Amino acid sequence: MEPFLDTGVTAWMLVSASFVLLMTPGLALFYGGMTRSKSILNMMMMCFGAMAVVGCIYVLWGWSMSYGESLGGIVGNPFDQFGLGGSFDPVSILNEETGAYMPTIVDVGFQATFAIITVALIAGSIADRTKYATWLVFAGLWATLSYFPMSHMVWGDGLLSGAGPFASIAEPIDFAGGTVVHINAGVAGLVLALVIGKRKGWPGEAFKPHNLPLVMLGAALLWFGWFGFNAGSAYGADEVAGLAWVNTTTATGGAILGWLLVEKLKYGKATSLGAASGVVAGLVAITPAAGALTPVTSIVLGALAGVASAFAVSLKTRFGYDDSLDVVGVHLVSGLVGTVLIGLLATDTGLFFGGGIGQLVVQIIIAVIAIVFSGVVTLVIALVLKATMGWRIPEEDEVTGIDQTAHAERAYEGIA
Amino acid sequence: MEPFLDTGVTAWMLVSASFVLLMTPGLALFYGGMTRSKSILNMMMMCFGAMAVVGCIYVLWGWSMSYGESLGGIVGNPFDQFGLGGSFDPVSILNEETGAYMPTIVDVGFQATFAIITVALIAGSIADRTKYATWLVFAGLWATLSYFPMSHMVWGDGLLSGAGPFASIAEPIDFAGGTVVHINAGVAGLVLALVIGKRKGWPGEAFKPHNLPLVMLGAALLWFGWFGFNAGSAYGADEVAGLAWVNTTTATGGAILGWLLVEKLKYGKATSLGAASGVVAGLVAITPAAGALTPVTSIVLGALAGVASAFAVSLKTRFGYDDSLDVVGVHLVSGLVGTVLIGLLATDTGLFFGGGIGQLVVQIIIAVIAIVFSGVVTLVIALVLKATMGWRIPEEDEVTGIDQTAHAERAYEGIA
Amino acid sequence: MEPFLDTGVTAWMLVSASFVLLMTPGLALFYGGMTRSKSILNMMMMCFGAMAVVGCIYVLWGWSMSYGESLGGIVGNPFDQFGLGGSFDPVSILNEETGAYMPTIVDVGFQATFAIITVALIAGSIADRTKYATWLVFAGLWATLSYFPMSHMVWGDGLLSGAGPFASIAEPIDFAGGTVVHINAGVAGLVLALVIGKRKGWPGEAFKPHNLPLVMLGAALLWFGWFGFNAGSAYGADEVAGLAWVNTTTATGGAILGWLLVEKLKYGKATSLGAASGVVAGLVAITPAAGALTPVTSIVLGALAGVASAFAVSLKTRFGYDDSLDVVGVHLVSGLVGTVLIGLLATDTGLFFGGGIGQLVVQIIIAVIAIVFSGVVTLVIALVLKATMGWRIPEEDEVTGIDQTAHAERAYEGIA
Amino acid sequence: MKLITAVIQPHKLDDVKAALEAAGVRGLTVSEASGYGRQKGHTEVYRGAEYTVDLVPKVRVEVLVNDEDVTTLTGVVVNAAQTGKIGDGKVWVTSVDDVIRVRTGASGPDAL
Amino acid sequence: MKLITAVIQPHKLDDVKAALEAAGVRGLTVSEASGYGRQKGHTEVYRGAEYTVDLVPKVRVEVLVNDEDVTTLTGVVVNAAQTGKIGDGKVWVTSVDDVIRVRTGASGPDAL
Amino acid sequence: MKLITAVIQPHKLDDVKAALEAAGVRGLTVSEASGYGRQKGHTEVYRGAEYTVDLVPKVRVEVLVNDEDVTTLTGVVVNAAQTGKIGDGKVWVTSVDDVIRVRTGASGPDAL
Ligand SMILES: Nc1ncnc2c1ncn2[C@@H]1O[C@H](COP(=O)(O)OP(=O)(O)O)[C@@H](O)[C@H]1O
Ligand SMILES: Nc1ncnc2c1ncn2[C@@H]1O[C@H](COP(=O)(O)OP(=O)(O)O)[C@@H](O)[C@H]1O
Ligand SMILES: Nc1ncnc2c1ncn2[C@@H]1O[C@H](COP(=O)(O)OP(=O)(O)O)[C@@H](O)[C@H]1O
Repeated sequence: MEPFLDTGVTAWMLVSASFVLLMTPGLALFYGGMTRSKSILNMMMMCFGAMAVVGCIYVLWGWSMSYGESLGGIVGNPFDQFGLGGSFDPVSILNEETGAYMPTIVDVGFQATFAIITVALIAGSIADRTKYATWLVFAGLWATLSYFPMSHMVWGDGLLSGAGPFASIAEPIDFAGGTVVHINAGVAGLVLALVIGKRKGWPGEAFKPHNLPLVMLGAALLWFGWFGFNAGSAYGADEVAGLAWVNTTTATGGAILGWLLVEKLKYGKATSLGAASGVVAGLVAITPAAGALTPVTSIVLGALAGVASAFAVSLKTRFGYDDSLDVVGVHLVSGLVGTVLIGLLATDTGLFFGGGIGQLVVQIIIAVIAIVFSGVVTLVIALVLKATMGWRIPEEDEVTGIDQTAHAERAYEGIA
Repeated sequence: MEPFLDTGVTAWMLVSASFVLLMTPGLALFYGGMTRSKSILNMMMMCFGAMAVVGCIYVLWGWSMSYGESLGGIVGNPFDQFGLGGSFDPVSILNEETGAYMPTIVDVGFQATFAIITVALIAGSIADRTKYATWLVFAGLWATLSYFPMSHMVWGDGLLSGAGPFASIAEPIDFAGGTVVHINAGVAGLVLALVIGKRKGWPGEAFKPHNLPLVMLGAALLWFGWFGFNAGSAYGADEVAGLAWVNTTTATGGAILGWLLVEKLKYGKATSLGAASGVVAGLVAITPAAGALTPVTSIVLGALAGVASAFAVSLKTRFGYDDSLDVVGVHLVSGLVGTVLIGLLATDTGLFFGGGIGQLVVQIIIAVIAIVFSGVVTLVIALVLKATMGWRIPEEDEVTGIDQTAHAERAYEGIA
Repeated sequence: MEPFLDTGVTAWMLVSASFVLLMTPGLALFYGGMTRSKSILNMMMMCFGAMAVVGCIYVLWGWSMSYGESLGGIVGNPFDQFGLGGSFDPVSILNEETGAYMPTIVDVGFQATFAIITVALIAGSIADRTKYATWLVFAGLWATLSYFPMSHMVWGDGLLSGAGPFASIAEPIDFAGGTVVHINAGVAGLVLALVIGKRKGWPGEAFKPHNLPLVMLGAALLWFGWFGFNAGSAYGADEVAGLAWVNTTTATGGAILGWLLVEKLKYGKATSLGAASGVVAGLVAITPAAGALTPVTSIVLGALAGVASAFAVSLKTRFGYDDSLDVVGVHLVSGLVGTVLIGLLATDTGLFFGGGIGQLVVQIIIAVIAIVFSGVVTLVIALVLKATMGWRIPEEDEVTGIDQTAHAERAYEGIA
Repeated sequence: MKLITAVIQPHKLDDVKAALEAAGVRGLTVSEASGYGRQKGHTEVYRGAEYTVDLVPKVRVEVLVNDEDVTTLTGVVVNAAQTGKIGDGKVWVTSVDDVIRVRTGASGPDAL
Repeated sequence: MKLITAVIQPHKLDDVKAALEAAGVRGLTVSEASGYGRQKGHTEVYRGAEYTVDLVPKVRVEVLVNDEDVTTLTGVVVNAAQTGKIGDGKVWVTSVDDVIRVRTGASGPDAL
Repeated sequence: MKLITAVIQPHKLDDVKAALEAAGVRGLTVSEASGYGRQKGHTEVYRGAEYTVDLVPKVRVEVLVNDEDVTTLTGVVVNAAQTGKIGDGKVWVTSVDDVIRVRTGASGPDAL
């Protein structure tokens, strides 16, 4: 076969990368609208800061650590393709039979956007109180020490991939990042919330979202961008991409309905924050499963994730960790729901579809490894930064508002 | 010919589906900014609710009712391809000669987004006063009983298609949904406004938009998404798609200028709400015509639609129906302008271009049938729901604000 | 070779056109959030007005003046392909060897969006005080007399292109519009600011941005749309597009960090307005260079642009011209940085990479010609309009707020 | 001179304004306020956290009047603002030593 | 009757409200304000332009009370609002000629 | 002690603040308000519906002063706020029984 440039797939991957890039500003709005008006800018700045830092380091050593020469199946060699040089292969064969390829540089862009959003997700757990410089340093360190290794393990033919040891039980399924992105970020959010500590006044005082239309806009941009995330992860403009696209929509629909139902039953009212949260829960849950389910089983998965996360957001008050914007309740919990339920619902290999228990076992294994890996790495980074740069702004600055005290700005004009 | 996957077209259809999906949140902002601040969340929730409900039922029976085995040219058999099973054909041939195909599942996604936005459009006529549960049920019923049959009739080789009886006069033209989407939603909006009744205080009190930048942002997202709507309806990445893309832009430009001119002459001032409304009027008018006009005649069509809708939004006060956000004035009127003027302006078959009267007659026929069909079906559904679940929230809740009373939230933080 | 429709490239160009179209509303938010709350609508209206006016005239004579029969290498003949008729060739060959083509109409759409945004960019320098009718007329005149000739000279095989006289030194590089778009708009902004004069109270009074989340959202939409702008300018779904995509991201990352660093050192605080401004500065700088640099040198270019523009925004107070939203400091300055530094950093021909001084000389030449051409043309138009229609609204209306006095609206609801 | 301050339901502002205008009042000042009282507030729910909001949106109207008009005008305000439901608000009257019209510098009753 | 007006730190509103409620007050009116005083403001930076903002967000609380309760209740307010830091605010008392409850039209102490 | 309340044009706030500061005033409270009076409002148009908005944005400034400073300071405010155009606003003076500084609990003239 003669390699040929598949312009259709390349077009779709360029688009997918663009879509996923837009998710991080979408997240900035989703999170920013949920903060109080005195700290939205800081939240948005954490997201934009992640774009800047991770965007730059991804081309320097991120790609190489993800897809470069493997060091024991755990991480790629950062020097192997440092700065996209070295053994960087400009051609990515998509189909061995036809010879269709896309330029690897397109994949670099696509992958960089995943690294960015994963880091940005974590910011939600530490709203209102974090030193900005420490955050920027954390973003670089965490991407390097937690995200790149995880992506190597799962997508770079590493330990948790089909090339790893567990594939003998069943091939682990993580279509677009249930472990790498959501469990990883969710665990990191939990660890940071614990290390950094509660906001002054939490949970006694009211920490109400200050701008729900922004939250809904953010959720919508996330949904839109997620088509690139999930359907782009098909690495093709084909049936798998189409299936992932449709599953992304039906799972989200199911999750909205699931979340709203819980609210209606528990509180008597279905809220817009619930709908927006349901959107994200559904998207998170379908992420690992987008290629493995049918549109109908995706509705079921989404609904279960919506219900699970609607309950899980109350855990933080019960256990007393101030995961401010529910990175744990939404990303960790729905990420786990999606990753594990593949073992039951996968069209070919799921327990409910006659595939036996193997898939379920493997899914649980990769979820647990992701939790442990991310937990340990994040804890080490967080403690080192605590001892060196420090994490917290002064309590008084927190009360006055971090936008004003850390960024010398206020989000909205007023006479004071 | 050997069927082959056209990855370019598939890529474009995946993108188009994503674009159209984004239109509904765009609409949520467009509508939401126009409500008062105490009811924006409810408006956005009606849109997001439509996404959830219609997104799920589309894969269950919506596709089958649109494109399944025809029952008398009126509607597809819901059981034929229920849940995308049964006789569902995974391959959609795009070009009989070359054998190019796209995966049908991509078309399912694309079509689902049309169903969603059409339902959401209706919400504009019943702002501020509607029980949310009733709305969700309505969304499912109306999609099933009005939208799916209309889409079958027009696009599923049904009664109003080129395969139907009127094609003997001239082939009916509805490129992307003038009848199925805009006339259909516009008539439904009118019927609901009449059945549900006026808001307390309307029209005496001021019902002013509370956030015009959101309205303009919403209009922009609609414009952006509409490229998927119109150019995607070419089912190709080709000249027709390109023409539809350009016409979508020039018609919109013409409509903005048309609307602003009316305002300038009538009120002395051109408004931003007028510009945003002109955007939508132009987009609506070019929808059925996007493949049949030239870029220059599209300017003319757009301008006429802008002028027509700018006048039409005053009808509701004259006739006393509270179509709160002008679903009738914008979607029904500009939908009719576009559908009917094809008969005059179509490059090949229009009266002004030597095509005779046939096209005009056929366009009027399909418009009238769409009006009658949608009117009757919507009226029945509306009256049944009135008698059972009820449509209105208590008057006191309306005055306090539906966001607070129905969703236990307020859009923007404040001390009260 | 037999011409064949490359659906992949066509898909990507349809998408790119859509992305770039969205940039203008993005700009409307970016600019609008920076104005005071009493003049956001006017700013957004200037942007939407540019979409309407330029969108329509582009298909009438804009395309022909850009790509029609050349009149002395300066401008295309407006009558040659007026209304996309005449000698308009529907097929654009992309690759002479393979015969791949895309429909020219797609290119028309893509190019129209560039003309629109370039005009809209200028509005930033004349916020709060400009007669709307004069602006609309200016938009049409300036597109016709400055933008179309510049685009002909650079991209239409004119004077500043590879077919022009300077190519004997080195082929001028302007990948996506450093001269045509940013220097052109930046100079026009400066000239208008000078001709129209300062706002009442400037610079003594506070002219603070009224809604920074909107500014950040606008910056994000610009970034997103810019993928179409830059990677679309590859006219292919290939490695060049991929490189442009990645460079667009890394340069922007570098620019954010550069701008924030300047702020941190000068004022002690990194601001969100700085981050959003850094986004735009980076995007502007990489525009001409997106195909000529590596991802790593793009970081450097971006960082330098961020630093340069962060300093340049203070020039207006020093020199006393009221370039209200820094069209000069951001677009002219970073446009120059990008255009000129290509001479140093270009991978093949840059001075630092062994390419000699030729490229640098040519880049300076085209930048200077662009400045002079745009300066003279804009000055003539501006003075003619000053003498005829007039540019300024009454001072009292400026104080009350142009939204209320010129558009009879207010952006946000309130009791007064 | 006296200052009548009325804290009323927001949707009654137009009525009160019209009634005062009809009674010959040529100027007044309005501002946003929130009230706490017998009228109970409402509950809000955000991701499972329930908040009781006991402040209710109100509008404050201030009118400077001549001593002899106080009784009439408080009556006008009360009548126009009354719905009979809990939360209709309060009106109170305080004495004013002096009033000055900024534009002219004129003080006393002429400044009203 | 008297009107107690308190300009306090926004984050002290809940405490003040609770303290007054505990002291038997059944109603009050709250509004947003900004204060200028010994408490210094802050600096904002927008694209290199530095602005000194010397107004600080405050909340105004107004309570109508019977003459005999004034001293107790001003004390309650001051205690609840006090943090001991500059910027805690002011409380002042003015005399009120009359108070009317809009709902009933009743005036005098009964209207409180 | 007295309370000077001034309802002025929003763009005059900085001038008034500066003038009072120059006159030795060390604190004041500002809030947003809307005025209705001789100054006519404006018309807004939304999709063909015309609304007359007769409330004009104003700013309210409150300053607690010693009895002996009242005349001077009202003069200072009026001078600083005056543009001579309709809508410049009103200034009024009321008597205050007592003032307390929350931070210290000190009352009377010392609390200013
Ligand atoms: N003692 C008070 N001091 C100041 N304002 C009060 C007082 N009591 C009530 N108000 C104001 O009057 C409003 C209505 O009072 P509320 O007790 O709810 O109803 P009603 O006066 O009809 O019994 C409150 O929201 C508050 O703004
Ligand atoms: N003379 C005054 N008149 C009206 N309000 C005042 C006056 N002085 C202070 N205030 C209000 O009290 C607040 C606190 O005053 P400040 O001087 O900052 O602190 P403190 O009272 O603790 O010394 C100010 O922000 C302002 O709202
Ligand atoms: N009788 C009044 N009571 C309270 N405020 C008033 C009264 N009359 C005027 N005002 C306030 O003064 C402002 C200016 O009054 P206006 O009649 O417009 O102008 P002028 O005082 O210059 O004649 C009004 O907007 C309103 O806020």
